[in-house]
Order: sequence, then C-alpha cells, then structure tokens
Amino acid sequence: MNISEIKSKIESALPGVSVKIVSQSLLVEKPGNLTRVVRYLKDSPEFRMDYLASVTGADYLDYLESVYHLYSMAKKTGPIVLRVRVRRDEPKIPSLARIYRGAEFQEREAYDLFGILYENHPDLRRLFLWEGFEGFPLRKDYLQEDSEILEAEDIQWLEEHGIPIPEDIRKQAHELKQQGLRALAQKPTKESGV
Amino acid sequence: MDEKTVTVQDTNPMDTETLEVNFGPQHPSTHGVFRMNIVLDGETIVSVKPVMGYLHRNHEQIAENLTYAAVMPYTDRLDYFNSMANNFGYALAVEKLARIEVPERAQYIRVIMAELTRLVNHVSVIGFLLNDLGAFFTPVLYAFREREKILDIFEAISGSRMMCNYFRFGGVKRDVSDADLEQIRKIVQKFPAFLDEFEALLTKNEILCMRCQNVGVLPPDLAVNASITGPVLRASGVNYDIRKVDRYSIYERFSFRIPLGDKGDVYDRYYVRILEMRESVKILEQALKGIRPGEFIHPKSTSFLKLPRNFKPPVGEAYGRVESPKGELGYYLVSDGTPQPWRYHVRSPSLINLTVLEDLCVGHKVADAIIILGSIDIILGELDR
Amino acid sequence: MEYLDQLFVFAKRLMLDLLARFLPDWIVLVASMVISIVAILIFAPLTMMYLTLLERKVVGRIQNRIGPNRVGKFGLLQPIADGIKMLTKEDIVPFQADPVLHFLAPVIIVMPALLIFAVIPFGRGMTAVDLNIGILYFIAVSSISTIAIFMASWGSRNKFSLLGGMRTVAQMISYEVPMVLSVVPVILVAETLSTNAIIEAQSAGWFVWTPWGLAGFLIFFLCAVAECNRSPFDIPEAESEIVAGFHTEYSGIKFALFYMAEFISVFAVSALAVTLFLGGWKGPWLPSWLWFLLKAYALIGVMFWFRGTLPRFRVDQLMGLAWKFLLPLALINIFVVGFWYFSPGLWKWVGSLGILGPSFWIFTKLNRSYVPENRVYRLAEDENNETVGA
Amino acid sequence: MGAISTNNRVGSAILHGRNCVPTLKDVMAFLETLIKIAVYAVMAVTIVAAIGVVTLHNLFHSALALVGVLLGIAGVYLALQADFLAGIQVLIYVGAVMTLVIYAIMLTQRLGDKNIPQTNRQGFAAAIVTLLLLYLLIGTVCRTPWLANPPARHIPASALDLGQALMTTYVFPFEAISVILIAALIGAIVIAKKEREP
Amino acid sequence: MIFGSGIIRGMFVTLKNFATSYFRKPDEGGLFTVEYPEKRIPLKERFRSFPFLVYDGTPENLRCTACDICARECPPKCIYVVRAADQDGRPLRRPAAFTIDYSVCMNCGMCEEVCPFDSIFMDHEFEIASQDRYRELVYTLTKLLKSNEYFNNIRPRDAQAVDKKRREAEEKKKLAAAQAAKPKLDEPPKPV
Repeated sequence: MNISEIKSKIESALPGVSVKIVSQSLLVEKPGNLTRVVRYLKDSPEFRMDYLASVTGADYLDYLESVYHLYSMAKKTGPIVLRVRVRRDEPKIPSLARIYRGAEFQEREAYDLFGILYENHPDLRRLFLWEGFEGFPLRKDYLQEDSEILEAEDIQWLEEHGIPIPEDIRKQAHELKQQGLRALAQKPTKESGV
Repeated sequence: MDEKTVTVQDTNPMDTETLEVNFGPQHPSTHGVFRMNIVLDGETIVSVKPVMGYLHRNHEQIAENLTYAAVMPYTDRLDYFNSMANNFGYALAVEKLARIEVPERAQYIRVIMAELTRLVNHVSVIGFLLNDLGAFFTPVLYAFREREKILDIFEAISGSRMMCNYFRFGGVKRDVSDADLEQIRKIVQKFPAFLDEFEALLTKNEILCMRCQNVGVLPPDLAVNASITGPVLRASGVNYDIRKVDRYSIYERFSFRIPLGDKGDVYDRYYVRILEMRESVKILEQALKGIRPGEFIHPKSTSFLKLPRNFKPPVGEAYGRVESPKGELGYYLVSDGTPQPWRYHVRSPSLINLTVLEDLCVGHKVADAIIILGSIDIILGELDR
Repeated sequence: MEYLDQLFVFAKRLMLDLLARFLPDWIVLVASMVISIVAILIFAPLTMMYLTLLERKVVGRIQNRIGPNRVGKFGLLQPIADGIKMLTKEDIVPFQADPVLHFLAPVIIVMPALLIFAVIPFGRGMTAVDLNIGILYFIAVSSISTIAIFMASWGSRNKFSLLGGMRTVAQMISYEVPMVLSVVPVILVAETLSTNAIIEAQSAGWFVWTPWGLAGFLIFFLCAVAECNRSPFDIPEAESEIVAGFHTEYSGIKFALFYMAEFISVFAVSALAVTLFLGGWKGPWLPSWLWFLLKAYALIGVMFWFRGTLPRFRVDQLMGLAWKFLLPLALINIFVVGFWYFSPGLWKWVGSLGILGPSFWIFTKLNRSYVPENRVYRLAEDENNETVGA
Repeated sequence: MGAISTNNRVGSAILHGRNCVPTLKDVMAFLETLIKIAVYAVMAVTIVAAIGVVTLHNLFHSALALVGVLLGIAGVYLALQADFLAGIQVLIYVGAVMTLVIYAIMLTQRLGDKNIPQTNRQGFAAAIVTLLLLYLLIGTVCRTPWLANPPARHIPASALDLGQALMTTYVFPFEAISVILIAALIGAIVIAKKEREP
Repeated sequence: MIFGSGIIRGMFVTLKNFATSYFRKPDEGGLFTVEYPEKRIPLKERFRSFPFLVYDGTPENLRCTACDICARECPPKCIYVVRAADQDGRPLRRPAAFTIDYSVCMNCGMCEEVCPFDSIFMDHEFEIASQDRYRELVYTLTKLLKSNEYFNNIRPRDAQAVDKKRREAEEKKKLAAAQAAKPKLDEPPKPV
C-alpha cells in the first residue's frame, strides 16, 4: 500500500481530518486530530498498526515536530510515519500514552529534550534531566554553559572548598554578573566547525 | 474527633507500614547507575518508579554536532555490550538515507559480527540474571569464559574488544582474514557444547525454576501495546523478529527459527535467550559456509573514509532498525544536505522495554523485582544516552 | 598411633602435671579450664581465617579461576592481609544509628558462635565440657545469635539492614524447628543428649548409613546451612537484593566480627552434623581428631560447593521449604526411627524406605508450586512451527 | 602413658571424669565462693535488666532488656542445677519468644523513627495485676515448709526424669497445653489467611 | 523426575569444572584467567589504544604536516595542532605543537583513518595510568613521537603496507621530478 492510498483511506474514514504527504510520511495538519488518526490506524482491520516503534521530536527552527513510526506486529507491515507540527511557543500535542503504553517514556523523553507538551500524558515529567533544569537541550537555540568561563557562583563554591582563583578570572566573573549575563557557549552552528 | 474514629475503623489492625526503599543508584543489582524507587509492604512490592538519567550525556546532541562518520564510535558507547549491533543499526540508517549499496562479503561479515554479538550479549545476560538470582558468580564466569573468546576475535578484527567501531557506510572497516574466520569457525563449533553444559547447570535447576517460573508474567497484548521488543517480547509468545520482518542485510538467505515463549515470565525470557543462541549458531554456521572473497566495502564509499566531511547525504530522512540483542534498535536520521545530521534519534530498546517494569513487579517480592529487571536486560549506556 | 591419637590430650595433661609440681591444686583446676578456653579461642579464629581462604580458593576453582594468589605462596597469607586491612579500616557509625546497639551487636554475635565449641568433641577425650545436655546446649546457644542480628539491623538505621534483619529472624525461627526435629531420631536411638555418648552409640555404624539417619542428616544439613545464612539460603545478606543485609552499615573490625561469627558457625554446625550422623571422630588408621576435622571440612567443602553452584531462594519459598517440606519430613522421620527400632532384620530396611520414599514423593506433589513446570516453546519458521520442550 | 603420673587429685578428677570427686576442702570452698559470687551477679543483672524493661523509653531497648532478664533466669536455673531447664529456657524464650516479640515490634511500629516510644495506657490495670502477683508470690513463699538443713547435694533432674514426669504424673496438663498450642496455631493460620482473601 | 535432580546435575557441572581446572587447557575447561602483570595475553596486531606520531629515522624527520585533518575529524576533539612558522611567519609543513589529551581520547582510531600522510597511528601501549590526569595524560609532541621501527615492531603488517605505499609514492614522485627536470630531452621515460 503506498503512501497516497493510506492518505486517502484515512481521509475518507475520518471526515474532517486532513493529512499531507511529506517525504514518504503523513503530516497530520491539526495536532488535535492525531489521536483519531492513530486510533483509526490501530483499530481498522486494514492497518492494525498495533506497535508504536518510535516517538521523537525534532526542531525545525520555525516549528517543532513530533514524529511517530507505526508498525503492525499482527500483519508484519509498516512503517507508517506520522508527523505533527506545532508552534514553538505553544508546543501542545495530544499524548498517545493512553493508546500505546510504549509512548509513555518516549514522550517523556521528547518533553525532556524538546519541551513538547504532551497533553493528557499520565506522568509528564523530565525523564533524564533533573526537575528544575533550565531549557530544552535538543532545541536548536539552546545555549550550553561555557565550561571555560567561570561564573560568580562557581568561584564562590571553589573558594569555599579552598581552591585559589586567579584575579583575572575573578574579574571576568564579576563583570559578567554585573552585566547580568551568564557564561553561555555559542552553540556551533552548521558548518562553522569546518 | 470524627476523623480519628474514621481512620481507626478504616485501618486494619493487622496492616503494617509501607517502607520506601531506593534501590540504586549505588546498588549491586541495578546494572549500572539506575534507581528504582520501590515502596514495600513487608517484602511485597506496592509500587516501582524507575528513575534514570544518571548516565545521560545527550548522545543525540553530541551526534548532531558531528559528521556522520564521527558518530560511529559514539554508537559503540550506547549499548557497550554489543557495539557491533549498534554499529549495524547506524550503518543501515545512513545507508538508507544516502542510498549506499553494500557488497556481499561485507554483508556476510556484518551478519557474522551481529550474531557473534548476540551470543556475547545473551550469554552474559543469563550470567548476570543468575547473579541477580544469587548464584555466586559461577554462571557469569562461565559466560565470560566464552565471551572472552569472541571478544578476542573482535579485537583481532576490529582492534578493540568492546568499542569495536567496525562498520562503515557501505561495508566494514577492514577485511576479515581467513585465519580469523577459521578461529570463528572453531568457536561456533564448540559453542553448542558450552550451551549444553550451561543448560545442565541451570535449566532444570529447581531453585532457578522456583524463582523464575510465573514471576513477572508479561501478557502478549500488553507487550505489544507497550512497544516491547526483542527476547522479552518473544518470550511472551509474540512472533516478531526484525531479522525476519524487515529481511535487512542478507538475513533472508539463512534458515533460522524464532523461539517463542510459553507464558512470558522470567524463566521464558531466560530460555528464549538460550534458544536464540542456538539459532544464532545456525546462522553463523551458514554464514561461515557462504562467505566468499570479495570487497569488504563498496568502492564508492571508500573515498568518504578519508574525507568524512565530504559525505553529505541528500536531504531527507530515514529510520533504520535492526534486531539488536536487546530488541529493536532504531536510528532516526534527518539530513539537511550538510555533513552533519540535522536530527539524530536513537530508539533504544533498553529504555522502552522498561515501560512495563512496574506492571511486572507489583505484587511480587523484592527479590523478584531484581530478577525481573535482570531479565528485561537493560544497559544504562543505551538507556540514559 | 595411640600417642598421635591422644596428642593434644597428653599435651594438656603434661602441662597440668608440670603446674601441679609447684602450685596449689586449685590453680591446676583453673589452668585446666584456661587451657581449654585458650585452645578454643585460638582454634576458632584460625579456622575462620583459613576457611575464608579455602572458600575463595574452592569457588575460584569451580569458576576456573585461581583464587587469591598474591600474598604468600598460594595466597596463604591472604587471611592475615585481610585481617590487617579490616583492623586498620575506618570504623564508620551511621549518623543516626543507635551507637550502643551498633557497637554491641558484632560483639554479641561472636559469643554464641564461640560458646558452641565447648561441646564439640574434637577427638577421643577432646571435649572441652562434656555436658550431659550437649545437643540442647548447642541448639539453645545458637539461637541467641538472632538477637544480635536484630540489634545490628535495627541499630544501623538502614532500610536494607532492617529488611535483612526481618529476613534473618523469619529464617532462623523457621529452620530451627525442622533442625531440632531432625536431631530427635538420633537422640532416641542413642538415648542421650551428650555429644560424646552419641559418638559412642555409633560404634557399630554411622547413623547416616540407615534410612532415617540419611534423611535426618540431609534435613539437618540443609537446616544447618540455613542457620548459618549460607548459600542457597543466604537471603538475610543477599547482596543482589539488599546489599549486605543486616551488616550493610558495618565496616572494619566490626564487619570482621560478623564475618567471623558466620564462618565459626559454619564450622560448628558441620562439626555437629559430623558428631550426630557421621560417627564423629571414629574412623580407622588416622588419629581421631584428624578424622573429625576431615569429616567436618568435607561438609564445609560441600557448603562451598553449594555456594559455587546454586542461586538463592526467595524469602517465601525459603519459609515454604522449611514448613511444608522439611518439617513434615522430619516428623515422619521420627516415626521411621521408631519403626526401625522395633522391627527385625530386613523389615527395618524395607519398611523405613517404604515410608520415607513415598512421603518424599507425596510432599513434592503437595508442594506443586515448587516443582518445575514443563514448558513448551514454539520455534517459528515463517509458516510452519515446531515445538521444543524444556 | 605410665610416665605421666597423676599424683594430684584435682588434676585426675578433671582428666578422668566427674565420678572421681575432689575432696580437697579449700578447692571446694574457693569454687563455691566463686559460683556464689557469679550467681549473685547474675541475679543482680537480672533485676537491673528487669527494671530496665519497665523504665527504658525505647520499646526496642526494653525488649532487649527482657532478653537479658530471661538469660539471667536461665543462669539462675543453672545455679540450681536444672541445666536441662536452663537450656530450654534459652531455646524457647530467648531464641523463639523474644525474637517474635521483637519481630512484632519491628513490624507494627514506625520503623523510620529513631525512637520507638514505649507507651502504656493500662498502667492502672498493670499495677493491680502486679500487686495480685506479688501477693500470690509472698503467700507461696510464706506457706512453703522450708527445710532447715537442706541436703548438701541434689541429684540433678535429668532429661530422662523430666520426660518421665511429663508422661506420667503431669500427663494431663501436658496434653492440655498441647491442645491450647494447637488451637493457637490454627487461630494464627486463620487470621493470616483472612487477610489475603478479600 | 525426582525433585532435586536438577540441582544435583548442576552440582556435577561445577564439580567437573573444579576438577578440570587442575589439568585441562584454558579453552577446554581449565583455568582461563591470566595472572596479569607477570603473564600477558599477546596483543592482537590490530589492537588500538592511543594515537602516536610516526617519524622516519630521526624525530626531526616526522611525517606530520600539521594539516589539522585529524584534529577536525576527531570525534571527542582531543587533538590540538599548531602549525610551525618560519621567522617570516610563513607556515611550515610541520607542527609546532601537537597535543593529545589521552584522558579525553576514546580510542576510536578515526585520526588514523583520515590521516592523508600516514603519520598518526594507534599504539599498543595501554598502561598509561598516572597520578595526575591533567599533567601526565596530556601527551605533547615529544611524548607522542615514535619511530617507524617501533611501528613496524608492533604492527608489522600495517607498517609494511604503509612503507610500501610510501616507497611507491616516493618513487613516483622521483620519477615525476626526473621527468620534470628534463622535459627538454626527447627520449621517452624508461618503464619502471
């Protein structure tokens, strides 16, 4: 079954849902429709997509995306790749964790690293990073702390532990603090490393 | 006052207090820095919350800042017990993305390496499971005795025992000499005898049966729904092996069977792994018979070996997956036409197989939680990434 | 020969004689006690030290390793190195622990282990105190160690310790019952509680060569292994589950004391099993004490062999084994010994085996959950499936 | 063998068993004092431990003190030459009963707390019972016809005597206790079963 | 099956291994461990530990041209190269500094693969433990340089292949140079 047939089947079975073909995958235009599409693919005897292999996010600068790879264990077919795009400032996607238990950790991971909010998820917490971590590291605009530059708090900690700090480093940290900046590393952009 | 009387009536005087215990991050049986937050009623488990991330290094972000070729050694570190399988998955994904062909000899070498890795993994997992069961290192050391022989081969072929970094896009890094093949043949020949000895030690052992049978039963529908893959899925009786389903590489040339479990408990997970090793031995025998001299890497790909930065897959995306010993190991790659991947994602079986940990453990004893975790077979390098 | 056999007895007598030449009688009396006590106090820790080495060597060989080999020839000085290490290690007391109990527990746990040695007949005429309630004394004293383990587990204020403590107690109480009952046939036949008299009663043949003796020996030995917290019954200190059980929070010399108590009781229960069922120090050609030690070490070797081979039970299965399997068997064994005592000639054998065999079979059938299930595995080709059993 | 002479009686008594009793008076006197001191010490420790049982603030500590009391009583039995009884005392009370008591404390109280407080809501009732017991004991002591000159040496009651007594003279109480214990056993099983079913 | 027979069977397996450990060979059930500092397993030729730089003859005559490819392709970025310059500031084809942080290096062998001048190779030396990871484990040029003989010694097959390749390239270069030197002569170049 090729991708356009799947598209037309979904659209005819679910009136009001529109999907678009994007590089051999189906883009569900409205995030709210995702659960309906997935339920249809899972339950309809033609597809029986009972196995959600992979859930992941991606950052395309203009929007965030969540990508789903569906397979059928019963019919040994697949994959059908679904994708949903949301605005960066309001990344809300319905969770699939109630349909597929397998989405539970993967959605938590995508939330952790991309900040995509999966609505209705039973337990949406950070998975790898600790609670209170600032930012979402896999977004392309995420800035890391620069390990080469010390901040005032670091110096304070080091001095409490009896480590002498050279004057110029102390001065640099002081300046940074006065400017209200943090020591963030410039993220290497594409090709910049070449 | 009223509240108090109500509570007094509600609580059974025989009820005991629950005890919250953190198993890990420093604990002998969590297979690394992993934490299980277990609430106990006596010895019975009320709830389990896995806490992970102690080994998180943002593997995906590291990879997105590297060239495609430079990611290969990092994949070794995912599941550090089977680096060859990780290499295989990544190579498949990139080859799918850039539409690279792989010559026949390279395919054979890849299959041989992948199946040897499966032997290494399964044999040591069973050893560790027995350690969790309380055997004093004997099964582990018997397993390691065999594992060492295979690691010697890996060292001779790839240069490293565990971090092999052996696969390249379009083939493998170096050719395998006839002497090495002969050595592999010898190991493969002796392996069934070792398995027989291993089974004599374990399979019918009453204590092992007592401990493992009907513990941590995973029903097949839950297994499928929770995206469980690998031996854990097949122990529940679901016939799904990516080697058969996707027929990737040259697996369709070999005749082998997929062992399926009976009840889906810890014992089945143990025994399915034993049977899988026997099937792997069959594949290895056929592959060693079928391997012919030829190119070990596609000539078109050799140019990228020296200049990784010139390797720019066309814009697009690919999802490559292999049947790693732990389950479905998938790599999702998005290329924007530059030498570095725009998006690189690892679908790690260790993490996703852990989804059902709580379902399997609740109602069992503390000791069972440990062996259930052991039977799921996690590797923290891959779980935390 | 005679001289070798009585070597230690003569040595003690010689010393006492020497003392008696210059000193008043009461000093000789005290000296006699002191000599016995000192001998035990030297022998017990030495045994423990070299048992640790022996265990590591045996398990190493089972696992195709060499075992300790760095300190001294064949690692013979390893226990001393370990001892020095233990002594010089920092003694850590957890922040909120109960300091008194935390300190007392390792001291108290060694006591019963050492006290047991008083009634062990190491050779002909080599019992420190020939109590007429020897066996009862052994059982009573060894039950005290539970209290020490409790103190350690509660005093450490660690959840793993607590779990370990609870497991220990459940296990100790459960296994004491079949253990005592498995000794009853021996007492019935020997008509005494004294260890020496029991050995004398085995002049005609070791008790283990009778059906009830064999059954009793097996039950006793299994329970003894459980009483010492040895594999496969080592759930109180199951390292893969509860780290180290009741001694999780102990370091240095206190930890060494726990270790010592464990190994001393390993020796003590083996010695008792030898006394009760394997004819004690009786045996041809060799001196009596050598026979005794050989038999005891053989049993200890079996314990190490268990450790090298078997996984451990789960806590409920452990209890089940004691209450649903060993206890009824031990009770039936008491009937069997009665039958043996009163019936003539060949009937003894036929009848005893006729009772013991079927009852063993019935109990395995009754405890179905402990008997391995047969499993059928499908081997899926693409279409046609094949099955194998396991 | 003959070379080693056994010329003193104490030594030979030790070496050749108990049936040869040493007659030297000073040795006996010395030993007697030693044993007396030891017995009084054990009694004193028992009483101190008993006071500890009721006064210690920590329930766990008082349970341990109770262990001390029971061990002390076993020591007293030993001094009264009832060694079988002493052995049974240690085995049953220290080895089994106290272990279960401590086990129950650990199971039911809050384990996380550092102090398991000893609470007593039935002080009044306890006082009445104690007074009754005291009255009973005093009465018994007063009524017993103490011998003015007890025989110098008791024949210790052996396990054989005890067994015979239990099977003949005291067979009825013995069986009654057995029945009660079995009833308790069954009751315990019933209670434990109930918890699981609903 | 009698209850307990499986345990007894397992016991015999361990007993067999206990006995065979005294007289069998390592791969037949004998002792398989090696008493490490005294006895060693021979390293495989392709074994790779950490990178080193090859020189021909004398340390001055090193092959590295400071092209910086290895530093750029190094996955964990543990190589730092500074190109040498002459007095006028013109870059030379040799490194002024070549530093590898062994504590960061992950032994992947990427540098060896990408090096266009056959200069950097993976070593067999793995016992580099030291007390100070900041000073002792940062290897500078002097510590990294090892002779071609050493390379031939540890990895004969690879080294010979490299030497052969270099010889051929050298000869080709010579030939080309010879051709370039006498373009005026009309006699055709001799076949080699």
